[in-house]
Amino acid sequence: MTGVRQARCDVAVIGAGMAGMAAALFAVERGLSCIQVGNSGGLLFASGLLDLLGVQPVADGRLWQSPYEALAALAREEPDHPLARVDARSIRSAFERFVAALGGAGLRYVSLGERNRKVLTSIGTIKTTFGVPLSMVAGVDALETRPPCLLVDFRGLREFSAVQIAATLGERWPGLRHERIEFPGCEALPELYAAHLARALEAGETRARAIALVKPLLGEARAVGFPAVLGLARSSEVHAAFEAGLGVPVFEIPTMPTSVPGLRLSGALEAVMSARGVRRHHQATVRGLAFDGGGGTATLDLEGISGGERVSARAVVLATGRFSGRGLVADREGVRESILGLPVLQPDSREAWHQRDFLDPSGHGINRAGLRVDDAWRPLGADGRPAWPRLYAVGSILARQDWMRSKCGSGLAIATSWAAIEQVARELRAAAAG
Amino acid sequence: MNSPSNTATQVLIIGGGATGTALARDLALRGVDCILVEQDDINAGASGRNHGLLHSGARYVAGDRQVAMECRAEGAILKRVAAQTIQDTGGYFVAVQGDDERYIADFPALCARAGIAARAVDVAAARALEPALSERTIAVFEVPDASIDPFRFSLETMAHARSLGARLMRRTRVVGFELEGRRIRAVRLQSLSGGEDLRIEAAQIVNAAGAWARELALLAGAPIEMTYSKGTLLVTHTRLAERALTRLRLPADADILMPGGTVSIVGTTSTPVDALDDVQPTTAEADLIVAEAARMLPALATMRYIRAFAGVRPLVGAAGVADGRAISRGYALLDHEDQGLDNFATITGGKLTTCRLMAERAADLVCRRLGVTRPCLTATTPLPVAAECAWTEPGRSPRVWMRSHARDDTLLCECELVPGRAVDAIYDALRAAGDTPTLTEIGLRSRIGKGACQGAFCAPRTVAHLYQRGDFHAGRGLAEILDFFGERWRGQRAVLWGEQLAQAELMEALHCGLFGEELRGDDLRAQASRDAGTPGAPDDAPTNEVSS
Amino acid sequence: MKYALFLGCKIPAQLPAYELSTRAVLGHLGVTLVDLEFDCCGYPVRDVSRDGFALAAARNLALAERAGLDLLTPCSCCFGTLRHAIRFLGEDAALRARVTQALAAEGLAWSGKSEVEHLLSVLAQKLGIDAIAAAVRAPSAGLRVAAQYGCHALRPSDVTGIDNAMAPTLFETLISVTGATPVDWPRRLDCCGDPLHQANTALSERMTQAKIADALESGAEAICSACPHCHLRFDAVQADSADPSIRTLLYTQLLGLAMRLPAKSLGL
Amino acid sequence: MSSTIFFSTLYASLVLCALGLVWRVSAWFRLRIGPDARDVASSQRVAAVFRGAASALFGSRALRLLGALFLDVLLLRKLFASEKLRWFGHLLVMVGFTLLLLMHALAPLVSAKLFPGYQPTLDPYLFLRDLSGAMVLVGVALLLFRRRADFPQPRRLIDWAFVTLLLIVVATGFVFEAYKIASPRAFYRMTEQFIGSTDRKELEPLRAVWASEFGVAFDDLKQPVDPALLQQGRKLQQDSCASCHSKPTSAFVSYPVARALAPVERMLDAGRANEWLLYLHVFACFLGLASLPFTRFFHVVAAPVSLLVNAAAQNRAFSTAGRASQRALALDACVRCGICDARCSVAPVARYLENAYLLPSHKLVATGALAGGRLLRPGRENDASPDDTHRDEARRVAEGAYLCTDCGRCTSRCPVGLDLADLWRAGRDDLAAVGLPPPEQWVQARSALAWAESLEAGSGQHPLADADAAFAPLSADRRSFSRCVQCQACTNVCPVVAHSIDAEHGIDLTPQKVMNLLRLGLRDLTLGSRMVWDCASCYQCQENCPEGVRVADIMLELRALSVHRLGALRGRREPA
Repeated sequence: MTGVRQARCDVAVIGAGMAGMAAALFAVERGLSCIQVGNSGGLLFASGLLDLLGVQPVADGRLWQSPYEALAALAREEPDHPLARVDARSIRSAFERFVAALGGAGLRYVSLGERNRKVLTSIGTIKTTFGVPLSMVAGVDALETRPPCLLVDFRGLREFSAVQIAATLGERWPGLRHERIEFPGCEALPELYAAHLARALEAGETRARAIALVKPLLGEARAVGFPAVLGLARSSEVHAAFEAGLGVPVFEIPTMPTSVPGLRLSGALEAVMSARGVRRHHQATVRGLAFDGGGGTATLDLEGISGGERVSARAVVLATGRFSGRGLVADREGVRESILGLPVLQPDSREAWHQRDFLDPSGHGINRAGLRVDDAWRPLGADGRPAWPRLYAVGSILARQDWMRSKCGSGLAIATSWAAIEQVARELRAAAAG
Repeated sequence: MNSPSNTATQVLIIGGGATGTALARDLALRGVDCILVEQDDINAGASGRNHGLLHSGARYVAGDRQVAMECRAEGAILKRVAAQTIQDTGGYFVAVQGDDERYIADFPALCARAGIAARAVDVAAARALEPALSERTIAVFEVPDASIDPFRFSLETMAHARSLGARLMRRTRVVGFELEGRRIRAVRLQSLSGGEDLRIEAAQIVNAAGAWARELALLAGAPIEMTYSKGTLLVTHTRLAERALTRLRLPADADILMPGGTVSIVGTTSTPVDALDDVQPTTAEADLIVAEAARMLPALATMRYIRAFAGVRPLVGAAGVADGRAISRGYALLDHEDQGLDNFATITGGKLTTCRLMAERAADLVCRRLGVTRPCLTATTPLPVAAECAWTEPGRSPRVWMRSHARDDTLLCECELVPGRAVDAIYDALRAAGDTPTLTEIGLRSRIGKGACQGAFCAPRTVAHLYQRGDFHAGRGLAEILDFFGERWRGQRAVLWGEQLAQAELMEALHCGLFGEELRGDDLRAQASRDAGTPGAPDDAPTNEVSS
Repeated sequence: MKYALFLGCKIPAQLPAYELSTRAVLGHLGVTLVDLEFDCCGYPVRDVSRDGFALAAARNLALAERAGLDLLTPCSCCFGTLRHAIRFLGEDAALRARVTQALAAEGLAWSGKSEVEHLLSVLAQKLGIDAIAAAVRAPSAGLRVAAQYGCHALRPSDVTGIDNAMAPTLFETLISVTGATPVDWPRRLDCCGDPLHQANTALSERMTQAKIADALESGAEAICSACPHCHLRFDAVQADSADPSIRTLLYTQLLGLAMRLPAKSLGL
Repeated sequence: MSSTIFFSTLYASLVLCALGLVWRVSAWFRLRIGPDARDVASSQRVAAVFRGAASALFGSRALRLLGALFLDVLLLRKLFASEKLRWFGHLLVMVGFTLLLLMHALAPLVSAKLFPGYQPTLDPYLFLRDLSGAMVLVGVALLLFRRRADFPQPRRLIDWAFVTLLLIVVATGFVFEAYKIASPRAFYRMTEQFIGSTDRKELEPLRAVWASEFGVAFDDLKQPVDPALLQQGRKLQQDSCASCHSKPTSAFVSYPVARALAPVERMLDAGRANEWLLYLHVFACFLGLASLPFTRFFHVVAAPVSLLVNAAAQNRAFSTAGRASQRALALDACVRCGICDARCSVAPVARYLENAYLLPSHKLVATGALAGGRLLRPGRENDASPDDTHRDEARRVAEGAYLCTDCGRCTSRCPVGLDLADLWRAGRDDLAAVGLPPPEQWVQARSALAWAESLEAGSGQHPLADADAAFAPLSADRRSFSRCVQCQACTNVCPVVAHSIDAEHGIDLTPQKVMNLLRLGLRDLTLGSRMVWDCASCYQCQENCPEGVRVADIMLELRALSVHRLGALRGRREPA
């Protein structure tokens, strides 16, 4: 008969975005038992590209070919920036491990190297990023060499227009052609949705029909670009089948949310968590979080689990994200941290939250608001000292960064999680020892 | 400057707001040839930045019975001749604890004296019909207020005028007047859309530029006394009421909530301003509106707001009066003859509700001067429905789309369910009138970008659609998106907290984080103002890229 | 270990083999199953009356509560329904008041004491994989099996919560224990199509066929269900098609065979 | 009594009874329940039955038939299994009634032939007759007593009348017998016949004996009786009466009644009670005989037939024709015992919705009424207006039919072995045929827009009423969808949208569009939408929503709301 379930673990990770997933992954890889609370839906907004650092400083909009040089610049110019507080070696290994885990779950990335890569977006702009899925890398090469190339889109997929991309690039890629085809089996539908196409292409028969439709359109093309719909759980197989069937390199172009690459990411990461024995509470939220006197262990009261659950953890990692992740909550008076009400570094007045121009080069003040942390990634209380001995914060909830403008979202999440978990492990080892 | 091309007309109307367009239609109906020039777009000023409330007049019974009675009469006329643009919601005047008991007591008599039907409603009954009303409500009166779609109204008015021969020149600014004794011989105009400059010779010139009337009159050498009052309004995420709800007290801040089809519009504020450029709602105004309006409608305190906008009321003949509300909401028609001009007139002030009357009076003056004797027909001639203008109506496009849609007629906007065919109709209509339609102009004529996402998703879809149609070329789409966002953003930043802030964050994550639009913003905007034919947009190796 | 067995309507009427095998397997694993006078879980009433839905479910829960037992159901739909009712009753005080009143009329009361468990979670979590592994005598070597959880066993996870709803492994683990090989099939978490068979038969069958095709393409030899609705839907669609292309079996049968229980006692 | 009156009424009632039987039985071949039944002619059905009967009687199944006759029909095996008390009562009535019929009513043809020297006034016959009568009385009492049901069984006046008639027959029987025991007049008729004297002085000894030991109520007997006289009387009695008369005390019911009647005996004699009591008794019997086929008690014929038919048919494998007849037969064979109702899976729901038509026994009657055109005349099919009150009853029936979970409990419990599951299927098809299809089909017969417009025409714009909020609380609360950020995750993971690839079955809205229409206050546009009604309730949308919007819960709410608002079923009682 009922009674609130009890559970215990070394690390409780709150949040299941890129940062939460990275933190949980790194924790279990270090042999720490882990319970993770939170909806991974935020990953659906991801493009599948793993930024590290593309722009620095934001105000100048200066792009960097090497993320590590950019990081060095960042360390010089903004020593308080969270990314500037993680050393390059850690960042390298963090990315390696993260990408390796994704690969293990069937979502393969091209080997990372030292340089940023350039990727074509669905509105014809060019994005500077770092980690590129295997299914998109042919696009990076094509963009560099500009060979005769064909962009294919599907009637009804409203977010993606090949003609728009080709036109926008215009004469800077003369060999870029565009064709529109009917998606096999969906001829009667007005609207198509990326995820449905992706799953449909996992069926061999549909896939074959699609390839057969594109083949005669190839012409001179030495590469073919598609919207990112080439398979969901089986993306590698589908992509390989298209390259084999068309006989030229095939690449995907990321689309608007909810994007297939985003679904792939959440799928792969959820699978990783299950496989590594992370206990996931997907729809659960933390109703109460309390630490015992010495701050040794934390007690989390979860709701959104039938019957509820009480978790006692030796350390807690806050990876709840910003406003859309609801780690930060803003009302007319100001910005709050949603679970513990930790002090949030923020502009003095709401008038200073946003610039009058959406694209103001210097970015919006609110985006640099967030939690301040000490060198061990522990959020600071009002008194400027760590709020709790074993409470850590990672990812975009951290203050003094503007990941959207710096193009460092994934980097921030992965790097800070790595660094924080390193601290957690050290702390727990110490506690066990002494 | 190169010699501009010449045009001639009987009457030149300056300003494409509610009054200007109404005047164009009035004159056209009397068979008078006229041109309307507008520096921006239809209803770009205060005419498009108000509650969309068709006043019964009850709001002014205490302050200005003259205006109250005008509103009553004009409201009745518009319900008759422009029914398609009006939703006869009816209105409640609502007093809550703490409101002036004496005013409440006098209200029925004041309404009666102005000939306005006001019926006392039992508070419980009223709250049953309008559950959002505060439980601290103490008195409710029902009055014949209604909701009007200002955009559809002015667009259809102008469309009718054009069908009768009137000409419209948008994005054309007056840069000078050529005086000749007591007459203005010609008006010099500059095209803001890259077209050639113009010189128009007109027998009569009417200054219907709303808030801009002062600058214009000054330019013509006939200064007028006018102050500006800025009014800010907020748009809610969901529709909160079925009726126009007005606080039962002397007009003050944030005391009207208007059901605007699928949303509610709450406001306004009234703050004096001196300059007209870049009038934007502020966070302080938003706070004031929420705090004050929540006393009548508590739900407003926790409501998600998707937008704020501000308009400027031109207030004539009261320089130096502190509170804009103390000044009459009546209109002013100035013939400028005492300033030595015989063919120039200014019509300004007033209200959306009385714009037809204002146009009639202005037209009467002009016709007298022209010696035209034909009477005004606008009070009796029904306003014809213009298909391409109907898309501004909230909640209409879902029905149209659900009734039937071709396989290729997909929804471009999910928030408000706007189908491709709406964009097609608007685009083609503008094209037919010789314009180069922009995304912003399409937005003004439809619900595109007016929903929760404020354009984040529908703008790229619409642009893709227009590329697909072959209407957009080269880098134009991106430029259009950025302009559109620029316009949308002005209305957003004041209400960005809670859920809408999360929405905005998602928008920036997409358009900056992924698309990197901010990195290309400047040269695109520059290029947007160039001919849309030339290729441009993002280059692969930005000059400012650091390479090792 | 003792549970009130909640079979629902589908199993006794249309899939007696599931009842047989469930009793056989759980009996063998030392689980006592008590039969109470349960009625319809309320699933079909949900489309008609939220109150009727909650009442029907709450009444069953109250019966279990009176007997001081938790419920165990082998039907994912009953499981989801009963769990949903608990959620609604918990979050809607007015509803709860109405239901309490209706129950009181028959001298029943619901206080939420009785848990609702799914067959799978009882096997994997209450009994534990090891206990089951210990009971396996004749591992069904290498049979490639696609696990069909049944949507309402997993989602919404805040109501069901028997495993990570986004990437569950519980059923696959239970399959490996029998010696069979669980296959990874992309559509494993999709709906079987049964709920809308009435409303839109063509659509329903497309959904079922898509799953079967996917299972086959992923190399599965059998689809193993833990819900009578899914199981019967797969059978029905294959019965219509010319050649039954994939084998269907119930988990309790798969496990029972591995435990060397007589085929007859498993309804085979 | 005059034999002409007796026999004319007897034959009249026999003829009526026969006609009644023919009419009722013919219905088994006339009534069409279920679309498949409409395709077979009555003649085919008759033929089918004869073929079936023949193969059963002369085939291998004859034995099984015999077994069924004995166990199912005579011993009521199935009833015994489920309700002992009822079974006992039923058995008492059956046995008692049969004995009375054979031994008493048909005495000249049966008893007199079987038992030489049979005299109704002799034991054991005297005792047995009373016993049988008593059995019937007790049995009927037991059957009339039943556990409290939530919904009383549907019964007609004529059924009650028949029960009363039965009681009258038994009662008059006892009273008549009692009267004869106590009647002096009867005594003198006897002495006149067998002793040849009616002289009081001469018969004094005999009178003393009959008065004291046979309960004759003389009012002129000298008391106390002289023992010598009694001695003499006993001898006389031995000689001339004993051969025909046992002591009446063994008539353990009638004798006490006779004692009770003693005070009024002279009056009864004067009133020629012997005549009218007899008429009353006999005519009650004839009336009962004549009316039997027109009452529910026709089941004494139908139920055994149904049981035998089931036994005859190889595990219920019927031809279409046979099935058609069997359904019609089921209507008559149902004994309204209510056992099915008590175990119905949706009985609690029936109680809550206050709709008896969810329960088998009531549904059975409604099914018959529908087939007989008494519930809804065909021709009103396309009347789909949601607030059409005169169809309310039919909607209640429809609700009952469509909330059935096909759990089969009623069929497995039925004491007369009716295949109810089959009857329900047929009934649902009949409902659909008269324009009351299942909710999903009812709603999808019109477009979402058409429904919305008819709602608006009906009652103008709908602000969210409290009633709605009570059973669609999420869709009534803006906070439940105001978090939506338009990301389309719900639509992208929706299998229904994914598989709706043909224009004909394509869906009209997507989950996200539904949420947006709610936000826009256009909820009425969603109620009749395919998306809401094709929702598979797989909860992918809800599980995957990054903002925690309960998309699926809202969809299912909207479904319940539309059933209510669009009148797919009866507008039901909703929480106030």
